[in-house]
Amino acid sequence: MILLVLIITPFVAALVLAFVGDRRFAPEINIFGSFLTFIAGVALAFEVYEHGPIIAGGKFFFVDAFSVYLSVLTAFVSMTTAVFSRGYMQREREHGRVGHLRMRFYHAMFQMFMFAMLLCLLTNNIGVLWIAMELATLSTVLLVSLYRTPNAIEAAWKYFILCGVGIAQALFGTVLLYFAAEKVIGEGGEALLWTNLIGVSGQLEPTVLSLAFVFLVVGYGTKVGLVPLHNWLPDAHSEGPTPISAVLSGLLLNIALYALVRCKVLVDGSTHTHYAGNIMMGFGIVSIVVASFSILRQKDIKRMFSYSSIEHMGIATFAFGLGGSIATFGALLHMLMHSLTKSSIFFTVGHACQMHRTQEIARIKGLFKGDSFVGWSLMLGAMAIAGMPPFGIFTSEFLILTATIKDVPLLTPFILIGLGVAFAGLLRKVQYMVSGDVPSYFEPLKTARAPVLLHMAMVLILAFYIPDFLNKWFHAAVELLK
Amino acid sequence: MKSLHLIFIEILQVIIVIAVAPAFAGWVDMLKCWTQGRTSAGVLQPYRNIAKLFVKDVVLAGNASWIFRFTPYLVFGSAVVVGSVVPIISMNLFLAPSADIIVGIAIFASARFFMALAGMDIGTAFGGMGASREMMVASLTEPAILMAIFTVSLAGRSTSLLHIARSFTSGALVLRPSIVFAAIAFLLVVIAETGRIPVDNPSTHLELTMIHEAMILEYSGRHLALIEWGSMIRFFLFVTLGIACFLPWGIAVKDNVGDIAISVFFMVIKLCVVGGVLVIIETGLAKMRLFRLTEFLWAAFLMATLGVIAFFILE
Amino acid sequence: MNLQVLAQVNSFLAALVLLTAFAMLSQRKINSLVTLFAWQGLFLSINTAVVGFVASKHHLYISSLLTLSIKVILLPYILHVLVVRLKIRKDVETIVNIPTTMLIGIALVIFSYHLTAPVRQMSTLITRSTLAVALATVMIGLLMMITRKHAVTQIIGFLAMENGLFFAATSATYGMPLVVELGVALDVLIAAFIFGIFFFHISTTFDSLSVEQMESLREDT
Amino acid sequence: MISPIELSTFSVVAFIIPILFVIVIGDNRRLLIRMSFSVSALASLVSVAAGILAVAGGGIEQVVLPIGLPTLPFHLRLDELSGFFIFVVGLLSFFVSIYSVGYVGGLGAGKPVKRLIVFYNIFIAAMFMVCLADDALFFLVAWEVMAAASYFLVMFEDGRSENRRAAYIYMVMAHIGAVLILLSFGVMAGFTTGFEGYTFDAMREARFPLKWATVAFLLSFFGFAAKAGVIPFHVWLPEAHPVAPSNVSALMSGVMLKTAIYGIIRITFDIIKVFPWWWGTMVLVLGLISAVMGVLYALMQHDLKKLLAYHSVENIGIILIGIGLSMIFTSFHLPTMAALALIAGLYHTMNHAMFKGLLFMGAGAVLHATHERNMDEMGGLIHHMPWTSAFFLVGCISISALPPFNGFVSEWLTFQAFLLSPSMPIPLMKLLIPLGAALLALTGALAAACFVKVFGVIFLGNWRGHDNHAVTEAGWSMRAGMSLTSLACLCLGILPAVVIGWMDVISERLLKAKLVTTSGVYGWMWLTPVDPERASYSGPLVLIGIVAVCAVTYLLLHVKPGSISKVPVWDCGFKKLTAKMQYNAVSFSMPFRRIFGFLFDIKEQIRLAPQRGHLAFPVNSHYYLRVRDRFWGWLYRPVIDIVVLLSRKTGMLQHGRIHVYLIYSFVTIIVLLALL
Repeated sequence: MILLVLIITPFVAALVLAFVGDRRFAPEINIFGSFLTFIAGVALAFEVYEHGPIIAGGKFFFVDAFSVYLSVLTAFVSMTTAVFSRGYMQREREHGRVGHLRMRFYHAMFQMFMFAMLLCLLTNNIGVLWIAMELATLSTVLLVSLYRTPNAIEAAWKYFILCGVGIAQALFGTVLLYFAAEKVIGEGGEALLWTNLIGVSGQLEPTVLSLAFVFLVVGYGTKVGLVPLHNWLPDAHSEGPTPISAVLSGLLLNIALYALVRCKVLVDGSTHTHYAGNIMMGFGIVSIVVASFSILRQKDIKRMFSYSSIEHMGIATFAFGLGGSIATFGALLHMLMHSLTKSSIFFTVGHACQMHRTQEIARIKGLFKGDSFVGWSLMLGAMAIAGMPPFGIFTSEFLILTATIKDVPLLTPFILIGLGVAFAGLLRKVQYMVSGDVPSYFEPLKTARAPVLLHMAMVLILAFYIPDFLNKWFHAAVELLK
Repeated sequence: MKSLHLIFIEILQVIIVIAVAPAFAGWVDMLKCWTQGRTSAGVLQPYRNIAKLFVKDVVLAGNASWIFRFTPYLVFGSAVVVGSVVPIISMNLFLAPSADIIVGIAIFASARFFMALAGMDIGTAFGGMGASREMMVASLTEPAILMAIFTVSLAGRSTSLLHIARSFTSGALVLRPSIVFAAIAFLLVVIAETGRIPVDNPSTHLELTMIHEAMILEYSGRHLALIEWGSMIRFFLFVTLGIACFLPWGIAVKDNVGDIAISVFFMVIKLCVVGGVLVIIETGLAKMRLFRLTEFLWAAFLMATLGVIAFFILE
Repeated sequence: MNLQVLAQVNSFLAALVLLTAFAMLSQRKINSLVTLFAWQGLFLSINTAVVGFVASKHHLYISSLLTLSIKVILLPYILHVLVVRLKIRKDVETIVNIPTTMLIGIALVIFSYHLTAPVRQMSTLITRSTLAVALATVMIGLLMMITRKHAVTQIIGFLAMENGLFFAATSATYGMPLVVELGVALDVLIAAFIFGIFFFHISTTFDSLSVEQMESLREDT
Repeated sequence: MISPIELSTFSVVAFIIPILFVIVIGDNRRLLIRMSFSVSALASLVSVAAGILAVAGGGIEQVVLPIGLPTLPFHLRLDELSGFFIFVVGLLSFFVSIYSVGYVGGLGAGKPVKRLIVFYNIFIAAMFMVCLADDALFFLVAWEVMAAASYFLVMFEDGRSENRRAAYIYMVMAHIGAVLILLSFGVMAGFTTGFEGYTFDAMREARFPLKWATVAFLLSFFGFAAKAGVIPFHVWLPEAHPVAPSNVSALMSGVMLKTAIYGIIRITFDIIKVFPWWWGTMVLVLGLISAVMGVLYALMQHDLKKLLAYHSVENIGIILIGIGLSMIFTSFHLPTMAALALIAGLYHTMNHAMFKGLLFMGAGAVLHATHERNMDEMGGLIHHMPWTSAFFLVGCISISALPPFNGFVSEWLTFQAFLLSPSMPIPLMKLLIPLGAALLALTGALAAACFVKVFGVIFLGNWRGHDNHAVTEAGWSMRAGMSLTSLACLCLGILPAVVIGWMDVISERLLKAKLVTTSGVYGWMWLTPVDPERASYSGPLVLIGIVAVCAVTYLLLHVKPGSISKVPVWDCGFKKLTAKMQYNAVSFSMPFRRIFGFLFDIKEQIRLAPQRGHLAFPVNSHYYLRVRDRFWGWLYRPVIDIVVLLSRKTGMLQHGRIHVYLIYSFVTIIVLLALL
């Protein structure tokens, strides 16, 4: 029931917003819709906490620990993003970068995007999972090109094509999965249900599944942003509106990784080898190294942070590939922390960019003096994302690194180099932006502090205290995934 | 009762140190004059100098700080304190445990530290130059001294002067190569530390060569007297220290009057001999250029190191 | 008719699909590309129907109808309109010359045949041999996207991939569950809608549909 | 009765109060400064008490906090070692906090004082937490928080680019060091099981195979070395210390570096426990190199705080010498000797904390008075700031290892430890280790030279600066802080027997061996580390002796004092004696440059403007000198170049052409399928 509310709300909100259009209270509707979704998510979470995994809607929906925490996270971040985007898009409109039609479109698509992601998380059907993923892509493509600048259109086009191709590969993988599954389960809808598949994964044909996994990893990996399938990501993040960048790197990447991990579990269950894990570890390492070295030479602040998203997705992928209880726990924690931190960073970045009317790092200066809140939240956010305590990312990286050196010591140098370089790069740029004197073209603005404070507070608190239910979910998920 | 005559001996020794030091300096100067064919002013000349300086008034530079005025007392005082721990006439100095040989050297070092500061206090070029050079020479001698000490304390299984001296006298008189090397090193070091040719020339005020004199150039009257006296004591103590370490035979072990008399007798002879050796070196060599000193002190260091090596290899 | 014949028909259609794929790969004129694409869709839907008849899977009829309506009628029509509206006359210039592309395509066919060998062993369906063709079609579609410099051709390549996937779904397994089929169709529709919009944006912003102008977001400078 | 660990935890928590003050009374700057720093002082005092009790009481106390990961809560532990370090940290931060009231109060109006206060307190609290931590996670959290806080403190004046550069270098090196430490914990946790394996207790239980123990040790040692500023990881020190506010640099150099020493001791002696002799030798050699090179670099400086920073490198080296010797002795199963060496190292840790803190405070006072860091612009301050100069002099004497102050005691102990080296079974060591002692002696002498230069140039002579603005004595609180610290220096110098009697439970805990510290009834007077026969030192007697003789002579000479006539300096007849003629820092260190120049990258040139083409009588001459650290060119430059090159190469990936991107995914599929 709650589940239905959770999934329907954003959809309805999307329709309403599409209908209402760019009225004065449209942002409020947006916020309200996201808020309802969040409430529903929390309620669902408690239900899962009480009674364990839920299967509903004629086995169509399935919620377990792994998906429930991600869906609450999704709902939460979308809510805060909606709050943030209210003021932000308002100003964008004043700056004349978007018009009425596009605002209408923006709000509708925002909710549609949420719907797609929640569908990904809640569905039990791997085919539907794929469809929802495609839907998520399509709903954001036009948001990326919202500003209609040449660069924006180019970015959106690349996003569209590359993710389209990727997702097509994923569909092929799904077909193969189905092909293997129907042998065991029999034809029809049943054969694509996760709950059935996980039961019989032992009997699925290994060769087919490993073949399928190749396509799945390439497909969903493209959306996770794994190197060398990542090229769309920096463009899309840097050219789209900042709220969209926030949800893209805060949520969409997580969802894609979620899908990938679900598939990995099946493949592992069938092959009984570390084949899938190795592939993911390989992608992870490459992503970490390449992304961190790319951070060093970015001139655009949003590009820089999108590369850091690639790096962190690499870390999470690596950890999932590594397996084992500690690493998997770390990976789950890392997904959570990264999406909270990164989205809050994008909020502050958005403010900073609007205050300086540019995304160029070279022209953003003196934030400590200009707007100390933005300055400090940017600085601390960057430190958090670079893996400094007392923020949560450090905890997860600690677990992952130590697990790595336990199991595959020879890979640690690469991660070490990656982390070191990324830290150096981020700190250098951010330090430059926050310190020094305020430039002449700086214009102070009213900032939406609540989202940033909320996120940073959570990242800070979760580093020291992980509440019982979250812990329970994590461990349930670890049992499932490791 | 026992402690009482220990105190007596201690006081006696201190008095001897303070009193005899100028005489030794005078003796060395006298020998020097003889070897250089000059007529000497006699052993007592240093006493006369000091006395003269004491009666003179003090002329103080306008910008002198308390450090400048405090240094002479410290120089004198530190010398005396070291004098109370070096076994010269007796092995039973109850103050001796309060400072072993390393501490002794360090006390001298702190005196030097203040003297260098005093040299910089007035703010003349000479003072600074002297301070800089003095510290440079000191920093080069320091390792050599320590190696020498290392050798003797290896041999004597202690760094406390009494025990070193005891352990040598108790054993039979054997020629230990390590000790010989150490002794040579120590001799070179003494030359450097007490500012004698070829390292420094105490009897000149030629700007380019002087080190020690440059620092005390601004001193006069009783301050100068204290400093001169202090450095004489320092010179004397370095020599006796060497004697205590390398040829302690004869120093009274039991302190009855007879033994003490004997040890005084021996000490005088040793001092004369060592003074002779020093004079021969001084007159034999010419003053070195400042940056040649590194080689000189490097040689000293080498000797000391050889001593250590010899100890481990040959003994 | 007996199954053998149908199996023959099925593999014949598969061959036709592959053939159209190669034809697209070699084709320079956009109009004829669109036509070829329509043909491929047609073969696809027929094949789907046949398979549905063979395996008596009635939902496959639906999906075959869907294919017919979308891939044979709707999309080609949209594309055609666009081509006319945007006045795309001249030939599409390729990055790699046509013969090489063909060679690579053939290599891909062989490769995918080799890959799907294990699957073929274990498959009991009469349509099993066609999986290789499906994979090859997907690959060729991708190859086409890579080698063509024109936005429209990239889209057509993309749709060709979609066809390949659909073909795989019907051939390797007697069609995916209906839900999925519908969803996929929906997605394709939306995608069509979106690239329609895109063509206009691109052509208005860059006053041409050549992808080559869109290379400003780069970091190798 | 409240237990020490509760006490120290309480003090850590208490450091939140000043931060609250910032929020509450942030506007009233004067009040804020006074209240917050006095609270910090009190909190530090509490932890000093905790430290003393912990060491005196002995025994181990452990607490598991309810925070942290559910499966890995934070573990605290207070044993003798951590107690000692908490004592040291607390003592100095107590003094410095008193000092800060005046120092921060005197800062310019534009300076972000709130930021300073917030991070200052976080910084101190983090140092305590580092000493308390008993599991890898909490240790690293505290460690990194400490690093971050100090980074923000170094970036205090972020307007100047050099400050930013310094802070940046510092932070990056600190972080890399932290990651190395993290990895070493990972290695050690590899021989334990599950989340519990990250507690130090589990690691203590674990038995490591030699190979992995070595890996862990090297990782952690270099990690800590990067923080301690051991050569060649020292480059951040001389950059970071000068630009930080002086009270902060006092803490950073005085105690923050010591947390690294703590880490090394904790991991080596407490967790790994058994190790081969070459570990100790490596530590010893690195210590010697740091000591000698550090002091030589210091001699070349004329920026006061840079010079002091290099001296921190030197003293860390001396501490490491003690620890290295102790490790060697331990690996040869000579516990008593190991105990002596370890105590020497720890004692020097404490001493260095005191006198380096004192010197930095003095530097801060001078900075306040003159707004000048370049020594060659100063001179004659002793007349304007008598108190500051006196305290600074105490610091100089102590750091130059001269009796009767504290620096000498620890060096003397280290020498005694060196003298015990003959009992090592390996002949090579027997021959080589004495050379180490010689190098230590060299270091001491050079330090003395360096501080003659410092004190002489800054406080003595005449003012060299261009603008002779009024220099005034430091305020009461700064003087109070400095006087207390110098008092501590003196006490540690003359009462070593007492202190060592208090702290040698540490060696008992770690090495199962004590020192024979005392002999005879007046035990507190005599320091006899090995046995009375072997060596003995009595600080009180030496001090009393010198004072007594000085007093007596003074009195004797003043029964009938001759007159003292004050006259201007004799300028040899020509009336052109200017302040520029004085020896300054550069000219003072010239002989050393001549002798040790080959160790530096020195660029020296003299430009003479000839008069009528006659070089003998130049109109004016210009002297240029630049002394560079060779390590930057040897070690850091190449690394930076490689990283930049690689990042350019990775830029190639983002080529901009969508076809290329498609080819990437195409090739990826093909490769993965081929690998299948």
